[in-house]
Amino acid sequence: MSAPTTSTPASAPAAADAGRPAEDWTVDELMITRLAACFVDGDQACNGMASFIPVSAFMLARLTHAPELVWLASAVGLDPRPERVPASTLEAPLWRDSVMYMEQFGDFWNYALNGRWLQKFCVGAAQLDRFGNANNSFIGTDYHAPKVRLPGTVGMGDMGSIGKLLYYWNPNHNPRSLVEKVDFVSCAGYLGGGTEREDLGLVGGPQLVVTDLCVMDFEPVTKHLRLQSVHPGVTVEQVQAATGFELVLPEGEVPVTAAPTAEQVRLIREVIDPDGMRKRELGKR
Amino acid sequence: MSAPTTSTPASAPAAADAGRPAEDWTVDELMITRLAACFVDGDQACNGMASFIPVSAFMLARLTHAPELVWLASAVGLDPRPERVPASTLEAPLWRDSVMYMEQFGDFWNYALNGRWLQKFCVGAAQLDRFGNANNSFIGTDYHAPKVRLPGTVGMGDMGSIGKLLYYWNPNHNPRSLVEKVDFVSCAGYLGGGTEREDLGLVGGPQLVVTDLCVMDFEPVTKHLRLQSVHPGVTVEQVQAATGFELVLPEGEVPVTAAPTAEQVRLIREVIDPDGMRKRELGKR
Amino acid sequence: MSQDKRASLAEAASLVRDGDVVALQNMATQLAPMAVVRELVRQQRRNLGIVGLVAGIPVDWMSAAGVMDRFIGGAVSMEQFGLCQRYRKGVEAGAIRVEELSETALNSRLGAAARNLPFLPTRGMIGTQLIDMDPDNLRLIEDPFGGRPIVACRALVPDVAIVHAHRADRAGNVQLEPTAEWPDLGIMPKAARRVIVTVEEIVDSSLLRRRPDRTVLPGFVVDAVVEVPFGAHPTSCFPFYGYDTALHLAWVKAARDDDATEAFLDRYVREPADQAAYLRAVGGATTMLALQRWEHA
Amino acid sequence: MSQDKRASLAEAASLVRDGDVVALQNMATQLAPMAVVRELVRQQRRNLGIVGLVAGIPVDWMSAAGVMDRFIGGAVSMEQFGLCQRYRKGVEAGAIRVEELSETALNSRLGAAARNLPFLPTRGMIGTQLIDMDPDNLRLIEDPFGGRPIVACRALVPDVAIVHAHRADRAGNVQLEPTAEWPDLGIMPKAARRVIVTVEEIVDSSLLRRRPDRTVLPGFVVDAVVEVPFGAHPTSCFPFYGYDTALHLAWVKAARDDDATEAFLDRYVREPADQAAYLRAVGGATTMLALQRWEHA
Repeated sequence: MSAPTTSTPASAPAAADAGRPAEDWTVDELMITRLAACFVDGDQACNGMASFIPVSAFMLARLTHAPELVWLASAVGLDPRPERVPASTLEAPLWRDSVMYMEQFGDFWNYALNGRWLQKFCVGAAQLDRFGNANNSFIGTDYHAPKVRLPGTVGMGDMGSIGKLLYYWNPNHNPRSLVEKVDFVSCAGYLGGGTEREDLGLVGGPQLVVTDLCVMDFEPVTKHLRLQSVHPGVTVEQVQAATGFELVLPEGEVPVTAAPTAEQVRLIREVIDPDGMRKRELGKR
Repeated sequence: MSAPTTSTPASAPAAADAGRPAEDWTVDELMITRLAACFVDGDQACNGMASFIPVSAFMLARLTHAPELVWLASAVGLDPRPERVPASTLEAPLWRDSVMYMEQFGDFWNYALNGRWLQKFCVGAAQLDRFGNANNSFIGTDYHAPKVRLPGTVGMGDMGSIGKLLYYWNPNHNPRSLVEKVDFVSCAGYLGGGTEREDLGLVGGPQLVVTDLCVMDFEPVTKHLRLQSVHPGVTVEQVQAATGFELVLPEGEVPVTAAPTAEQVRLIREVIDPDGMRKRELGKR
Repeated sequence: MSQDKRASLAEAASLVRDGDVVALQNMATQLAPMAVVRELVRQQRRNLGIVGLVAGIPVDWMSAAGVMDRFIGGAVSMEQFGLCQRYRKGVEAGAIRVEELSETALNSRLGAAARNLPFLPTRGMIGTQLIDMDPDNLRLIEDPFGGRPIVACRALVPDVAIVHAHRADRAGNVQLEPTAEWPDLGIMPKAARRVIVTVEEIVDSSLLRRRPDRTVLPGFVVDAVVEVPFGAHPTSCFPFYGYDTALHLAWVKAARDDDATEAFLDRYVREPADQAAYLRAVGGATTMLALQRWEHA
Repeated sequence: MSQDKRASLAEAASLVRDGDVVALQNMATQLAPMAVVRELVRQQRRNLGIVGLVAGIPVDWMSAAGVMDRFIGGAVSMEQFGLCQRYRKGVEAGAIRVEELSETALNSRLGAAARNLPFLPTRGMIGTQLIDMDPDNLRLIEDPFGGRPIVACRALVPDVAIVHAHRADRAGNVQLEPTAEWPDLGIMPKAARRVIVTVEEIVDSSLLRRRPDRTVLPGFVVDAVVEVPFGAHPTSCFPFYGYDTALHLAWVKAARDDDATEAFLDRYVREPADQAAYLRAVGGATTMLALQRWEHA
C-alpha cells in the first residue's frame, strides 16, 4: 500500500532525455497525453464515471506540467492522492487521501453552476455530431420506443448549457459514434452551428474531440468539427472513412499529433495506471 | 458539570403531591408552564435567540408530559441535553450533547419549509396586532426613516407564511406591544382578519399569545385576538387597560390560567433554569 | 427520547405499495439499499416508478423481476460492469418508461419537493431535447428580473425514499461515515412522503452524540429503520466494504439469457429467507472479509 | 499542490474597496471575522453595504466608525446584550439604509448568486410588507405549473465575503470543527466575487487530509487566508473559545455616549497595531484562558 503518490520524487522526470518521443507508445497513451495538455495549473478538473483516460490525463498533468491542477475526483474528493487508477473512477479508492469530501446535492453544484470554477469537463458520449452535440440517451427515432436505450446523460445534460468548456474523448472513432446529426441532443454543443448556441445565451461549449484516430477542434464561424491533427500512422482518408459526416480540414497540410514522450509513457505505465485500466475503453470499434 | 439531564431519575416527579399547585410561583414560571402545555410527544420544537421562556418550556415539557418532544436547539442541535438554560439560547452550551448538528443553509430549511416537520414555532415580537400580525422591523411610518429601528425579522418573516403554528410569548403586556395595527407587517398573522390569510393560500397561522397577564387565542371567524384566560390575580380590566385594542372576550366567565404545580416550579428552579435566565425577559413594561 | 422506528425488512418494504414512486439511493456500484430491493422482489411489488440519479444493479434486478415500469432520473449504469441489460431490454420493449432528467433537473425537482415549492430553476439542459420530452415537469420560464429564460423544474414528491447508511439509533437518526455524500441521501428522504433507512448497525444514541456532525438525517423524517449488516451488498459501503466484483460479473453473464436471469434471481434474491441466508448464498464470511479489504476495487 | 493564498490582515482587507457590498459571517455573538472588521475600521473604509443574516457587534462597530452605509439582511442584534445602538442610531438618522430580508429570502438571493441563477423562489414573506419594500429584488411570480404565486428572490452577488473558521491550509482549504454550520459559511463565499478567510491556525494540508469531511470550503474559491488566533474575539468560536461577555458589556455601555464610543474604538480597534496588541488590550492571556473555558457563556 506504499504506492508512489503525486508528490513523491519517484514521480518526477527521471532522465535528462525523458522529453524524447517514446518508441512504443499506444494510442490510449497518446489520448492521455493529448488530453493532459488541455489542463494547466489553476484549472479545476473533475471526472465522472468510467473516465479512465481523463483521470489518467489529470494525474499525468499533475505529475508533469500542471502540478497545481486542482482535481475533484468523481466530483467528491478534492486534491486526492490515489495509489493508481483503480477499477472504477467513481469509487472511493480514487479519492484516497483527499483534502475535502464535497457534498453533492447542496455544495458541488454551487461550484459547478457558478461559472468561475470547474470550467473544463471531459465528456464521453455514445454519439457526437458535426456541431459537437452529444447523445447518451437513446439510439433510434422514438424516445419511448428506442432502438437502443443508452445509460442517460445526468450531469452532461447540464454541462453543455452552463458555460463549461467541453473536451470530448472517444476511444472508438467510427461512423456510428461520430454522426451527421445525433438522434437526440442530450448535451448541448453548437446546436445547428454558426451562432445558434450563442443566440440562446449559452457561453462556453465544446473545444476539442480526442479520438483514437485524430484530434478535432471546431471551425470558429460555422462551429463545424474540423480535423486538427491525425495521430502518427493514421491518414486523413482513414479518419474520413471512420466519420459519419464530411470533415472540415485545416488549411495546408494536416499536422500529426505529437507522440507521447518516453517519460510520459513511463509515468502512465509505471506510476499512474500500472493495471492498464485505460485500455478498457478501447477496442470496441 | 455532572448536571441532571432530561433522562436521569432526578428529573422525574419526585413526590406524590407534586401535582398540587405551587404556593409561590412567579409569572415567568406560569408563562413557561402554559407554553409547555402546547407541546406534545412527537412535535418538533425549535428555538431562536433570546428565547429563555420557550426554551424553558421545551425542557419542562420533556421532563414532564412530553418526554418524546423533539427539540432542535437554536435550529442547530437535535435532542440536546443542556446542563441548564445558558446565558444565550443561540450559543453552543444550549446544544450540548446533541445527536445531530443540522447544517443551516441547505438542510434546516429543507425541514422547516417542508410543512410536515417543525410545525410549531414560538415567536417573540416588538409589536403584535389584533389579528396576530407581528412586527420586528421598525416603529414609525417610514421604513427608511424609522422612529425606532428594531432588530429585524429573519426567520419570522418566513414562519408566518409557510404553514407554521405560531405561539407568541410576550413577557411585557402593554399597549405599545399589543397594538391595533402593527406599524409594519414583518410576520404574517391573519392579516386583515376573517378569511384574508386563507384567501392568500396561507395555512397554519397564530394559535396563542401568552403574556405576563393573560392567555389569548383567536376567534375562529373574525380571527380577532380573544381572551382565553387571565392569570391568577389579574382582572379582565387590567388586561384591557394594558392592551392597545378592544379585546374579544370568551363566552361566560373568563377562566383563570392554571397555576404551575409545585413540581413544575421545582423543575424550573432547580433543574432547568437555576440561574434565572427566564427572568431576563420580564420587567421591561 | 424519541419514538422507536425499528422494523423488520418485511415491515419496511410494506411501506412501498404497488404503483408507488420510489426514490432509490445508489451511485452506479455504491450504497444502494439492496436488502429492501430484494424484499420488494420477494414481495412481488408491481408498477413501481424508480427515481434515481445513477442507478445500477438494483434497477436491473427490479427490471428483470417485473417490479418497476418507470425510471425517472439521470442514468442507469453499473459503470465498469456496463449497462444494465435487463433494464435496457425493458425500455426497448416498451415495458419500462423513461423520464430522463439532467442532474440539476433531478436535484431541483427533489429540492422543490423537500421545500414545498412548486419548482426550482436551473440553467442546465437549455438547448437539449430533454426539456421538450418532459413538458409536464420542465418548463422554460421568463426571468422576472429581465435576464434570459431559465428552466423551471417541477416538484417531484416520491411516495417513498429508500436509503442505506452506516448506523442509526432507534429513533432513526442516521449517521454516515466520512465518505462521498451523493445527492440521494442529501435530498431524497426530505422530498419523499415515507422514508425507509437500512443501516449496517443500530446503536445507542450515545454513540451518535459523540459525533453529531456525522448525523445526516434526523429521526423525525424516518418511518422505518432496519439493521441489515452488509445491507448494500453487492454495492459498496465505503469504508466498510467494497462492491462485489464477482457477483456483478455473474449478474452481467446471467442477464444475457432469460433462463439464467431467472435462475440468478431465484438463487440470490427470491430464495434466501433472510439477510444471513443471502450472505451465505453470495459466499459467506470469506467473501465478506475480502470485500472488507476492498480486494477487487 | 495549489497556490499559496496566505496574506496579512492588511493585504486581505485591501480586497475590500470603498462602496463594496460585503457579506459578513456572524450569528449574534458567534464567529464573526472581527480581525478583518477592525482592519477595515483602521483603514477607514467607507460606504460599505454589509450583508448579514444576524449581525452583531461588528456591524455596531462599523456603524460607529462610519464604515458602512447599508445593511442588507435579516437582523442586527447582540442577543442577550441587546440591540446594536450605534447601528440603530445610524438607521434612525438616515445614515444607514436597511434592505431587510427574511431568512429564506437572503438564503435564496445568495444561493441564486452562487449558482449563477437569476433568482431562487421562496414561499416565505407572503402576506408581509417585506416584499413591497424591495420590488427590485423580491417579486411575486406565477407558478408555471398552475399553483399559487411564489416570491422570486433576485441573485445578490457580494463583492467580497469575509468569514472566520478554525483552520485552513496554505491553499485556502478551510476546515470547521464540528459546531453550528450557519448559512453564512455555507453560501456567502460561493456567492461573492472575492473571498477572505481568517482562521485560528494555518496548518499543513496533511492535517486536513485526516478529516476531509470537516473541510467546508475548497481553496479554489478563496483569495486570501490569514492566520489570526482569537480572530473572532469578542465573538465566540466554538469549541475553542466563548464570546467575551465583559467586552460586549463594555461596548454596550460605551455605545450610549459619543465620546465613550470614540474612546472605545480608539482603545480596542484603532490603536492596537496587530492582533497581539489587540489581545493585550482586551485582557491578554488571562482573558483568553477564561474564554477558552467558556466561563461566562
